[in-house]
Order: sequence, then structure tokens, then C-alpha cells
Amino acid sequence: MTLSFAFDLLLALALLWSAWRSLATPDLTRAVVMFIVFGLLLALAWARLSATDIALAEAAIGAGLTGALLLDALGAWRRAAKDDES
Amino acid sequence: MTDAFLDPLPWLIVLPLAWAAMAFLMGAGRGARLAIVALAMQLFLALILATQVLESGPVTHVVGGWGAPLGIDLLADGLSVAMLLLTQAVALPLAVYAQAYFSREAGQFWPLAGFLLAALNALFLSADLFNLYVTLELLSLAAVGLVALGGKPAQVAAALRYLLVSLTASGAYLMGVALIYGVYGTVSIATLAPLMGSAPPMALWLSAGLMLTGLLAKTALFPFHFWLPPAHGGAAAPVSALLSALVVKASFYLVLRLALDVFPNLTALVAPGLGLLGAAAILYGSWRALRTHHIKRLVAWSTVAQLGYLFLVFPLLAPDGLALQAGVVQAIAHGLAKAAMFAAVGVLMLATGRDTLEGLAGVAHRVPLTLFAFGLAGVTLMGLPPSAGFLAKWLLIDAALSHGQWGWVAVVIGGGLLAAAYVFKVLRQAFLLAPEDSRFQPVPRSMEWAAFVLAAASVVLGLRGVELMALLAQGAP
Amino acid sequence: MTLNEALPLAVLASSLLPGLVIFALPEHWVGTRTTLNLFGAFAKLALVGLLLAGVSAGENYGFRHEVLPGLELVFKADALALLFMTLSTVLWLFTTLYAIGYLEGAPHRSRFFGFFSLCVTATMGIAMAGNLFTFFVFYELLTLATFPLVVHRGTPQAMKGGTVYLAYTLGGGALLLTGIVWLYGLTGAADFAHGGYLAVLGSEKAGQLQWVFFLLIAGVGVKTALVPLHGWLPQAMVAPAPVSALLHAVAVVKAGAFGVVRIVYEVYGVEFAQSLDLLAPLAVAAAITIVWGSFRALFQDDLKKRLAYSTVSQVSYIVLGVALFGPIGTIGGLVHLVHQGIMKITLFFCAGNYAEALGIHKVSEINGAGRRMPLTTAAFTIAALGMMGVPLTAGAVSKAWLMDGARAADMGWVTGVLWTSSVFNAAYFLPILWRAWMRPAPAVWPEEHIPAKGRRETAWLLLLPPLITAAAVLVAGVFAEAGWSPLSWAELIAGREYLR
Amino acid sequence: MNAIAIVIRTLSFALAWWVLTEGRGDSWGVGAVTVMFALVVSLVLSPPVRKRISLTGALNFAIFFLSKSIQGGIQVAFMALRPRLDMAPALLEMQLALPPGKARVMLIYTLNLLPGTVCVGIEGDTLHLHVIDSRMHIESEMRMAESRIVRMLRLET
Amino acid sequence: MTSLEWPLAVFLLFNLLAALIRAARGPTAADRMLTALLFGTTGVGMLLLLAHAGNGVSMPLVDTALVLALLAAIAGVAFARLGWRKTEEHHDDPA
Amino acid sequence: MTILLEWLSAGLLLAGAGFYLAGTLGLLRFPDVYARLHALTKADNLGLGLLALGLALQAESLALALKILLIWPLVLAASAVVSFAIARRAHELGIAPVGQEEEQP
Amino acid sequence: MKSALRLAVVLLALVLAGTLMAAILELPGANQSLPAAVAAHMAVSGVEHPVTAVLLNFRGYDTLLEVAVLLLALLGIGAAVHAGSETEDGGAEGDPVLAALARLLTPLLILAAGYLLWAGAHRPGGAFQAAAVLAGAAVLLHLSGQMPAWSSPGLLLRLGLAGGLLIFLALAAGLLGQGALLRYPPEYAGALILLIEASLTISLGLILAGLFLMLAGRRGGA
Repeated sequence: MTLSFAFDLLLALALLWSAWRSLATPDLTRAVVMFIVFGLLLALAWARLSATDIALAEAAIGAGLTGALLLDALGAWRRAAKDDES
Repeated sequence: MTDAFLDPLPWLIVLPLAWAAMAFLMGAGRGARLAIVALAMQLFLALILATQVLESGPVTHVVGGWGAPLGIDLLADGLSVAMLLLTQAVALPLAVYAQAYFSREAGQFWPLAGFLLAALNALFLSADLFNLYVTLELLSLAAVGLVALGGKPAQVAAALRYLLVSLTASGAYLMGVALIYGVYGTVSIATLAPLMGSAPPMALWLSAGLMLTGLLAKTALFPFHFWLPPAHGGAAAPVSALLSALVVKASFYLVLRLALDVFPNLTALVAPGLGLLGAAAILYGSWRALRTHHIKRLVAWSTVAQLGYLFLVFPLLAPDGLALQAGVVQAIAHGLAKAAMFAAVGVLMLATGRDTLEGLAGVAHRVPLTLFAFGLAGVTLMGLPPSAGFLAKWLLIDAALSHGQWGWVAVVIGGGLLAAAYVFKVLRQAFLLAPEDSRFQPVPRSMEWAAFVLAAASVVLGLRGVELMALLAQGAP
Repeated sequence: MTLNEALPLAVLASSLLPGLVIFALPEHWVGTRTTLNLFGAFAKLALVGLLLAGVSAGENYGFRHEVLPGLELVFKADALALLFMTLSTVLWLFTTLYAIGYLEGAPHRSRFFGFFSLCVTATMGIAMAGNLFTFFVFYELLTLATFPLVVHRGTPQAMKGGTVYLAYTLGGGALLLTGIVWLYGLTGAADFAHGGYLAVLGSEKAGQLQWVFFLLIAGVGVKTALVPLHGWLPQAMVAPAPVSALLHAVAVVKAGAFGVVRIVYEVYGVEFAQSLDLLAPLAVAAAITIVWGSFRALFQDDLKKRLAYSTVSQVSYIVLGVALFGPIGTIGGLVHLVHQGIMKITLFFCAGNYAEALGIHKVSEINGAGRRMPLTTAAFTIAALGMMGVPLTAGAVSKAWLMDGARAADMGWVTGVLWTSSVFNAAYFLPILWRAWMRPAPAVWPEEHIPAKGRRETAWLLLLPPLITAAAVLVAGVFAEAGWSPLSWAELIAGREYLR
Repeated sequence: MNAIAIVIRTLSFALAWWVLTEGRGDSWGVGAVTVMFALVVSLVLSPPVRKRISLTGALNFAIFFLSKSIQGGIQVAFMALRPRLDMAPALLEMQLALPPGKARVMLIYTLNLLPGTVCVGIEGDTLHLHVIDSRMHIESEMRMAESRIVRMLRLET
Repeated sequence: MTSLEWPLAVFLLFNLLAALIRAARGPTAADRMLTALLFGTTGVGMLLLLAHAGNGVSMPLVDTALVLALLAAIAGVAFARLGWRKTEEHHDDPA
Repeated sequence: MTILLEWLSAGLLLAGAGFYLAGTLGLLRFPDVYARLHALTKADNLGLGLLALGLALQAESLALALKILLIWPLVLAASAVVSFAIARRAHELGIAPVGQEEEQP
Repeated sequence: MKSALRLAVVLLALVLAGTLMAAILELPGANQSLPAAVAAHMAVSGVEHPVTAVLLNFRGYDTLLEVAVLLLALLGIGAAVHAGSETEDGGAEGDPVLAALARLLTPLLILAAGYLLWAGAHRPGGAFQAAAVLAGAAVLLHLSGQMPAWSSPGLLLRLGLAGGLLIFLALAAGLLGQGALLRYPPEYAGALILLIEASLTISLGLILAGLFLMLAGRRGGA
């Protein structure tokens, strides 16, 4: 087993795991974090698949936009939930 | 060279995209007049295209000049032109309707509607599986945006649910396309058709299953119907009309396309299942329509039921194509009638200020033209003569009988009676005397007439089936 | 388009177009509406007259339009069609006049007259239908056009009646459709033809053809109110009087009966039907309906309900006549199509007058009405006597031919049925007449609208139609042998059917 | 003065473009437009000020920053790698000597990369600082950083 | 020296996966977020390694790393400014 | 010369990896948010810097080497800001660092 | 009930994944004529990078529609946000530390975007990636309080948002003169593609930024 294969295998498992966790966890913060992590791993995966165009796009969107959007939404949701409590 | 400028086919895609973008540029709430003028032109273009196809067979347009496997081809055969005609014919009266309906708060209706129509036209003209995916995406997003238009929490919730279903479905379709590309190295339908062998690899099965599932979910075939009533029942009236009349038809058209041109061998195996789901949709949708008191929900559930008819086509598809024609006629009839019905319901709700059946008492006196439109549309839905809905029903029964498949006859007939039950549930309420304290708002005449024109078209079309059949025969397998 | 093609369409248009315009008229444009109504009625009368003259002279009137490949709308104005058309056109004119008077000042008249015109258009279409498909189109149109008339009053009771009406008629339509498509599958497109067109299929398909016959007859049997498909008719009594008159005499039940005629004579052919053993069961069904309807009529206190059950019974005379194998029975059935129409419309006009002038709705309230409203009661009496089959009335003619026909077809039991029915007829009509003429009037009428001081007993628009139709009952009975009588026309048709 | 700032910025952006495109000559068509665009945006966002940065000061600061940064990394690394955690975290309050504005921002950047310190907030002239090991000479480190920033930005104290 | 990239890449990946423990444990939202930030910096490093391992062919991966580095701040800042609202973690559960 | 460069580069790479490991360990072992921030902003950044330097030494062209090296200051700046933002927010939310109890603001 | 549903979903996903894997392993894989076709036409495509050639030339029509898809995504958010929004002035309050970073990074991000746009012609990169970087700059500026959220975009902004689509569309239609939609004359292909990509970079950048900034516009009301 070459190291590059080991890397790919590990990456694939990590992708699956992070995707699963971001879907399955009941805690929204954790889900968002796992989603950001998933995005970064995905960029790596695209890079490994020689789809650099997509890796580039994923890196840019994943780092610049999705995270910000989700975190913004998370904050808005928390604030709304807090308003409901009071 | 310049006669490409006169070719109606590309303009049917360019024009709606252009006016959608222009409407966006003009700002929120603007663009109604632009849209109406452009839609009139589109209808004209579609008619020209129809005559071309009728006279000289299917028309192709080679985008970029590259040709099929490398580039994207657009293809207009009888089936696509029929759907194109339906689209423009429904859209134009609805635009007139919407102009009055959204007198104050149109928001982003016009650009969204423009993109929706562009997506529909592009979808009906595409002959490339991946390009079809793109058009599906465009269609779904426009539709979701339209559902969310009012911004009320219920609308946004329905839109989000619709979005999720839609994205998942698109994803399934895309996976299917990817697998096909993996097997055959092309996504052009024309290139694929001869490659399809009689012993397909497993990937093809999976691909067909994924694409079919995705499209069924988008068509809201029972049991994927759950997203439809809140989305179509909660949106603004012109939006509901567009969605019920056209958007769900687009994915049905695609199922038909795939069944005929891409997976002819596999279709026969799933066809009985599709028929059964269709039958279940008819029964369940009608039952739910009968049980609701919310008038718009009733119409939305009726859509669920009516979509069921479309899938009765599949078990009857081979070998004479009678059922195919039945399916398309039903799609067209339902498109016109349901647009009319939602438009009429919009008027009724505006006039009474209420959204329940109980609130309808007395409308027969106040907005008789609208009620008449509702009734005419109802005639089509029930499949009573001489409407286009009746032609569809006739063709279906004919096909079922000639195959000796009696069960479908019972379903069609029973479905018609159920439709009558829920349509007359509305009508009889409308004939009741208005309570003393009820107040009616005046409604713009253009809205009433738009609804009426659509309903009348759905009936009058029932007298002109020959031309439609001739059109459908162009390019049919 | 030749004149011979245009005329049938013109007949349709003469009520369709005024109807559509009337829909759009504002409620208070009484004059325009009345003019349009009468213009349509007279135009139709003139057109039908033209057709009558033409058909007598051997002209063929027809029009075809292809809806789907192999599926055509076919209109033809043949002798049988004209029998029904003439009846409808004439009675429509009177009913329109009556309705104008009856609904004076009532709400929603534009809607009413619009659907009224549509209803007659549908009847004309049924009469002229040249094939089963066309017949079905107008048959369903008739259902749709009559529903708003039945529920016109908008009361909960009207709604209930309307719902029942719809449930029956749409269900019947579904059966009819199934039968028609099945038949199209067997034969392809085919027009109605004298002597039927199914005989060529022979006895191989006998089983299927029997099923189809059952479906078709059940389909039209709903409107004909064949027992047990008659349940809607008494319920539909909630409609205004002109509507009831139309439903019972011209449009709905007659459309059904007419359908039975077309199916038996021009689809199956009477001989082929006989060879498939279809006629005897039909006769039995008709006989049961005749007796059961008369029997039920005995126990109705509500005047219109009593008349309704009477209709159930009387319409099946037509079916019975059709089911009798042989020309004499056929003539009896066909002529009753007309005779029952003019008699029953008279009765309903009169019932409407009683209700409108004095608020009388029940048999038990009618005491002394004869002295208060002599002309109306006279008309009522003539029609009732006709129903019983008293000589010199139209009813006597039909009954006589039917009895002869039954004997000729070796179905003696039918005579018994007819006698029984006549006895029942007498039993439910005579008490009414006796009460109206002989019993003293009450001090106060249930609801008196027309003051007694005036010279006329009620508005002349309400009075004239029943008087004319009552006169027609007598004329048709007395001059039955004249060349222009319904009987002669029926003989002409039967001759074409049996003596090809 | 402004002209000089513009030239400096233009040159540095051009240099960045050159680095990005790995020196490809055919890129300058797009490059010119892009650099202009970046320049305009940068001028809008941070208009050039009169005072110019002292070059020697900047160099001095850079060296200080780099070495301290490495030192910080090493310190934390050792702390993390040591079998037993040995730290004395604390929250400190420091009085700022620097005036508000750019200088303080620079200080915060520096402190966050210096060994053992992370800023947690400013209230007036008081800086709240989290230190990972309160036994270190935090104060003197901070003053050193302050003085270098002062020199770089040519501030009068 | 090309032999060193792959071992290092695998090592860094392991390193990342180990950090996921922190994301799972918390306790505060910020602790979880730190894992995401760690993925950012490590991701940049890994992309550089992959770029080099690809031997010039995948030099565009350097661009990817650069883009990642340029945008690295956004997620963290968005978290601090918008996404972090409450301290008590057990209230986080939407149920 | 090239050999020397290669060894230097390898050493830098290995050292970088070491700092990454330290950063992760710090993230896992340190007791509170503030301390973990230290680990993240200091150790990991240094790791990246060394790694970039090591790779830059092997770059084919000066421009490419500069490009790789450009990444480091960018990440440094980003880290500084992010750690400040998070620490300040933690402080605002009243999270007390280990070893010093803080009153709720 | 809920856990049973979840189990069913998981099982379904596993089955799907398994079948997918099996199907992919079974793929014949030989039929790769399309890359060859792309390679054969690279010379007349106007660019050197096959991905860009496919995206903007061979299948430029797909891309045209995708641009509309992105604009639609923004419109959808606008539609959902429109009614319930109480617009707020300008996002987060100023923060000098963050603002300094944004001021430093924004020009660099613009340079990087320009670079990616340029790079797209012969290596990975292109309009979308460039646009994403630009959008990142906008988000950063907003977070640092230097760019207001969008409640309802003004005319200039709308022009920027729709401009890319309109230019692309106008070109596509204009090229009907060549006989078909988007049929570039080979000698101008490179220039035209660059023109399209440049306008798309700006429009898509604004659109992507808008996805964040429009939602941020509602934050005040939430």
C-alpha cells in the first residue's frame, strides 16, 4: 500500500465521517463546524482527483462564503430562539 | 447566414432570459408590461416553430456550431413544440392576470417568472441530458423563489421544503447522468439512443432508477406529493397557476422523454408500477381534495390527483403510441385548466377576502365570469366533453381497452367522478346565498377575463384534437 | 360549408349564442334579455320548420367535424331527430314565455336564462347527434347545464337535490362513456344507421355486446329514470317550476328516452337486439318502472312530487314501446315521446301557477282551486285525463298503440302492465281533480300572491302556455290521423326502421 | 505626497501580480486592469496619510516580529509536547502607551503572535490580555513591541 | 526529496483527524470552531505539499492554497461576530 | 549546493510538521479556549511557515517561491485577527480562563 | 418512530452507496471519446485550458443557464427576505483590528481574483473562482463594518448583478449571425471568452456576495 493510497483512503473516510456527523449531530454548532471541516476535506479530495478547478472553487466558496453564511444563520437562529424564551 | 436570426427556436430561450434579466434590472415590482409584450412575441414564435415542425418535421439548432457529443443540440419535435405552445399559451394570460393581481407588491415576481419560463422553454428544447439537468435546476430555483415570494413564514417554510426535495431530486438525476456518461461517454440523447443495447450494464439500471426517482419527486407523483400542497396551496395565485400548470409538467415531460428515447428497454419493466402509483395518486389526491375546506388547498390536491393520470400512460405506452398522445393531451388540458382554476380561485379569494369554501357563498352572483371559468376548468378536470380533458380520457380508455387492461378504465372513470365531486363541492358552495354580513371587494376585470380565456382554451382545444395529434406525430418514435 | 351543413349548426347556434350573450347581460336589462330569448326561440322554430319541410322532401342535413383522428362530431337532422327537435323547440318557446312570467322580479335571471338556453342547445345536440360520441358530448353538456337550474334557488334543500341529481347523472355518464368507448374499440368509428350497425359483428361478440348494451342502457337509463336509477327525479323537484317542466317534458328524461331509441334502433338494430335477447329484459325493466312509479305517486302529498313519480312511470312507456319488437309498439313509444311531453309540461305549468298564485304546494291544499283559477284547473284536468288515457286525448292514442304493439309482439303481459298503470294513474289524478273542482275553497289560501279582485286569475304569461299545451293535448288526440300529427310522423319513422 | 503613496502601492500591487502569475509576460493586459482596480479600491478603503512609515523602523519591527513569532511558536509547542502541562494562565490588564488608531491595531496583531499573549479586549486605554504563563515578563515584552511600533510609524511619544 | 511529501501529508491528515476530538468535546462553541480553524491552516499546508508532490503538474494547487489563506479569516471572524451567541452548551440542542 | 538545499528543505518540512503536531496536541490538551487559541495561533502558524519555506526552497522559479512564501504572512495576519476576535468574544460572554475566576459582565 | 425512520434512511443510503460502488466498478470505462474530441478542438476554442474551453465554448450554453441559476438563487433569497425584513443600516459595527485586515486583504483579493480570471484561459481558474474570491472580499468588508448589508439593491448594483448575464446573453444572441447561438468565430474566440469571463467575474462576485449580504440585511429584524 503506497502512502498516497493511504492518504486517499484516510481522506475518503474522513469525508464520510464529517458528512455523517454534520448531518446527524443534534447540536447545530457542531454540525456547522463539521460542515466547514467537510468543505476543506472536499477541497483536498478534489485536489487529489486532479480536478483543480473544482478544488479552487470549493476552497474559495467553502472558506469564504458557506462558513460565513452558516454561522450567520446559526447566530440568527440562536437569537430568535432566545427571543422566544423570553 | 442571417437566417439564423429568424429562427424562432433560439429566441424562445433567449427572449425570456432577456426579459427576466431586464425586469430584474428595472427593480422590484416592475416589468409587467415588458413581460406581456415579450410573452406575446414568444407565443408568436412558438406558433411559427409549430408550423415549421408540422410542415417539415423536427427542427434542430446546433448551439456553438459544434454538434452533438461535443456541443449541445437543441431539438424541437412534435412533443416539445406541443409543450412549448402550452407554456406560452398559459403564461401570456397569466401575465395579464398577474399584472392586475400584483398591483401593489410584485416583489421579484417578474424576473422569477421570466427565468421560470426560460427554464421551461430550454428544457423542452434540450436534447442533452446534462443540459436538461441545468434547465431543471433553473426551473426548480425559479419555482422555489416564486413560492417564497410573499415572504410569509408559511410560504418560506413551504419553499424550503420544496427546495430540499428539489435539490435532492436534482442530485439523483445528476448522479444518473454521471453514470450514463461513465458507461457511454456521452450525454447527448441522439448519440446515446443507438448505443443502448439490449443487455444494459448494472450502472444503467441504477442510472435509470436514480433519474426516474428524482423526476418523480419533482413531478410530485404519489407518494412524493407531500411537498406540493403546501407549496402550490400557499403561494400567490399566479404563482400557483404557473407551478401547477407548467412546472410539474416539465419533469413529467422529461420522464416521458427518457422513457421514449433513452431507456426504452427499461421502461416496460417499471411501467406497471408507475401506473399503480398514478392510480394511487388519483384516488388519494381526490380524497384529500374532497376533505379540505381551504379552497386553494383543494385545487392543489386536485393537481396531485390529476398528475396521476399522466402516469397511467406508461403501462399503456407500447405499441401504438395512443397512450403517449393521451398523456400529452392530459398534460396540456390540465395545464390550461389548472392555470384557469388557480387564477379563478385567486379572484374568488380576492373578492371574498376569505380562503375557505364557506366563504364562497354568494360569489355566483358577484363574479359570475370567474365562477364560469372555474366551472369550465372543472369540466376539463372531470374529463367531460367536449373539453381537452375529455380527449385525454377518451384516448386513455381507448388505449386501456385495446390492451384489454380493464383496471385502468375503472381508475380513469372513477377519477373523473371524484374530480366531479370536488369541483361541484366548490360550485355548489358558490351558488349558495350570501350571508347578510358578507362583503365583496371589486376585482379587476382583466383578472376575470384571463381566467376565463384559459378555461375556455382548455375546452375549445377539445374540438381541435386532430391538429394536436398531427403535431405530436412529428418525430415520435 | 353548404346550406345543408350549416342548418344543423344554425339550430344549435340559435339558442347557444343568445344564451352566451345573456350570461353577460346585467341583471336589470330585462327588455334586452326577453327580446334575445324570444328571438332565439322563434329563430329556432323557423329553422326547425325549414328542416321539417326539407326532411319531408327527402333532403339530408348533416355536419361533421373531426375531433381526433377517427373521432368525429356528427350532426344529422333525420326524421327521428326532428320529432324530438320539434317537440323541444315548441315547448321551449312556451316554457320561455312561462319562465319570463314566472321569474319576474326574481334574482339571478341572467344566469337562469343563460343556462336555460344552454340546456336547450344540449337537447338539440342530443336530437341531432349522428353517432354515440356526439350523443355523449351533448348528454354530458345537458347534465352540466341543468345543474345550475336545479340549484337555482340556492337553498340548502336545492343544494341537496342538486347533489343527488349530479351524483346520478354523472355516474350514468361514466357508465355510458365506458360503453361507448368499448363499442368504438369493437367497431371503430360508426354513425347511427337505420337498422343498426352492429349486426355485422355477428353473434361471436354476443357476450361483449350484451355487456355494452347493459352499460349503455344503464347510462341513459339514469336520465330516463328507469327504476332503480330514478332516485334523483323526485329530489330535483326543488327546482323552479319552469325548470321542472323542462326537465320532465323536454330535456332530461326525454334525452334519456331518446337515447334508448337511438341505441336500440340505430346502434344495435331492433332485430339484432332481439336476436341477442336484449329487448325482453328492457321491456321488463320498463314495466317495473311503470308500475312502481305509478304506485309511488299514489302516496305523495306534495303536488310536484306526485307529478315527478308520474313522470318516472310515463317515460318508461317510451322505453316499453321501443322494447316491443314490431312496428306498432315502436310507433306507440315514439308518439308517446311527444304526447307525454305536452301533457306533462301542462301539468307542471299548472302546478307552478297554483304555487305562484296561491301558494299551493300540496294535494291536500288544492281544495276549491278550480273555482279560484278555472282556466288553470281546466288545463290541468285535460292533461291529467290524457295521462290516464281517456279517449280523445293524446294519452289515449299512445296507450292504444302500445297495447296493440304488445299484442303484436306476443307480449300479452304488457297489456296488463298498461292497465294497471292506468288504474293507478286514475287513482292519483282523480282525487286532485275532485278536490280542485268539488271541494270548497278554504277561507285563506296558504300564500296568496295574486289578488282575487283582478280579472285574470294570474299573469297572462303564466296562463297562456298551459292553455295552449292543453289544447295541443286535445288536438293530438282528436286529429291523430292527420298527416301533420305526431302519430303520422312516428309512423313515418317506424316505417323507415322496419321497412328498409 | 499622495502621489508617492500611489506609486508605492501601484508598484507593490504590480509586484504581487508578477508573483501571482509567476512572471508570465502575457498576463499584463489583464494585469494592468486588475492592478488599477485594486489600487482604486485600496485608495478608497485606506486613503494615504501624510506620515510615512520609517523604513528602518519597519525592518527592525519585522525582524523583531519574526523572531518573536518563532519564539512564541516554539514556546507553545514545548508546552504542548511536555508530558505534564505546566502553565499559569492569567488575565492581565495593561495600560496602553500608544495612541488609538493604527498603532494600537499593530500592537494587537503583534501581541497575538508574540509568545504567550492573546488580547481579549480594550476598554479605554486599558488592554485586557490573556497570558498563558504569568511567570513570564509580559510587561517588558509588550513595551518592546510598543517602542518598535512607535519607531516604525514615526510617532511622537 | 520528493519522498518526504507523502509521509508528511499522511501525518498531517492524521493530525487533523485527531483534532476532531476537540470538535466533538467542546465544551464551548469556540472550542469546536477552533478545530475548523485548525483544518484551515493545516489544509493550506497540505495543499502545498500536494502541489509539490504533483511535480509541477498540479502547481495550480498553490493557487488553491493561496485562496484558502486569503479567505482563512472569514470563517473565524464570522463565527466570533455572528455565530457565537450563548455560553451554555446544553442550551444549544434545538430539541 | 542543491544537496544542501534539499537537506535544509527536508529539515524545514519536518520541523513544520512537528509544530503542526504541537498545535494539535495543544488544542487537545490545553484547558480552556484562551490557552487553545495560543496553541492554534502560534504553533500551527509556525508550522505552516516552516513548511512553506521548505517548499519554497525547492520551487522552480523565484516567482513561485515568493508566491508560496506570500501565503505565510497572510495566514499570520488572519490568525492574529481571528484569535483576537474569538478571545474578545469569549471575554464578552464571560468565559473565565482557568486559574482566574471572572465575574459575569 | 423517528429512530426507525432514521434507520430506514441510513439503510437506504447504504444500499444506494453499495449499488453505486458496484456499478462504478463495473463501468466499462473504455468509452472516452469526448476528451479526445475536446482535445481535437482545443486549437479553435480560443483558450488553452480544456475545462475553460468546455465551460465557455463547447458547452457555453450550459454556463449561460448556470449564470441565470446563480442570479435566481439571489432572487429567491430576495423573495423570501423581502416582506419580513426590517432593514438595518450597516451590518457589524466598526472594529479597527478587523478593519485593518480587511483593508489589507481586499486589494490582494482583487489581485487574486484578477489572476484567477487570467489563469482560467490556460490553467485551472476562471470566472467562478475569481468571483468567489471577490465575494470573500465583500463578506470580509461587511464583517469589518465597511460595507453595508443589502436591503434592496439600487440600480447600479442591479446592473452589476445582471450585467454578466446580459452581456453573455447579448453575445450569444449576437453570434446567431454566425449561424448558431454562441458560435464564436475562431479568431475572436479568445477575446470574446475573456470579455464574458470578465463580466461574469464581477456579476457572479456580486451575486455570491449578495447571497450573504441580502440575508445579513434581515439580521436586524430577526
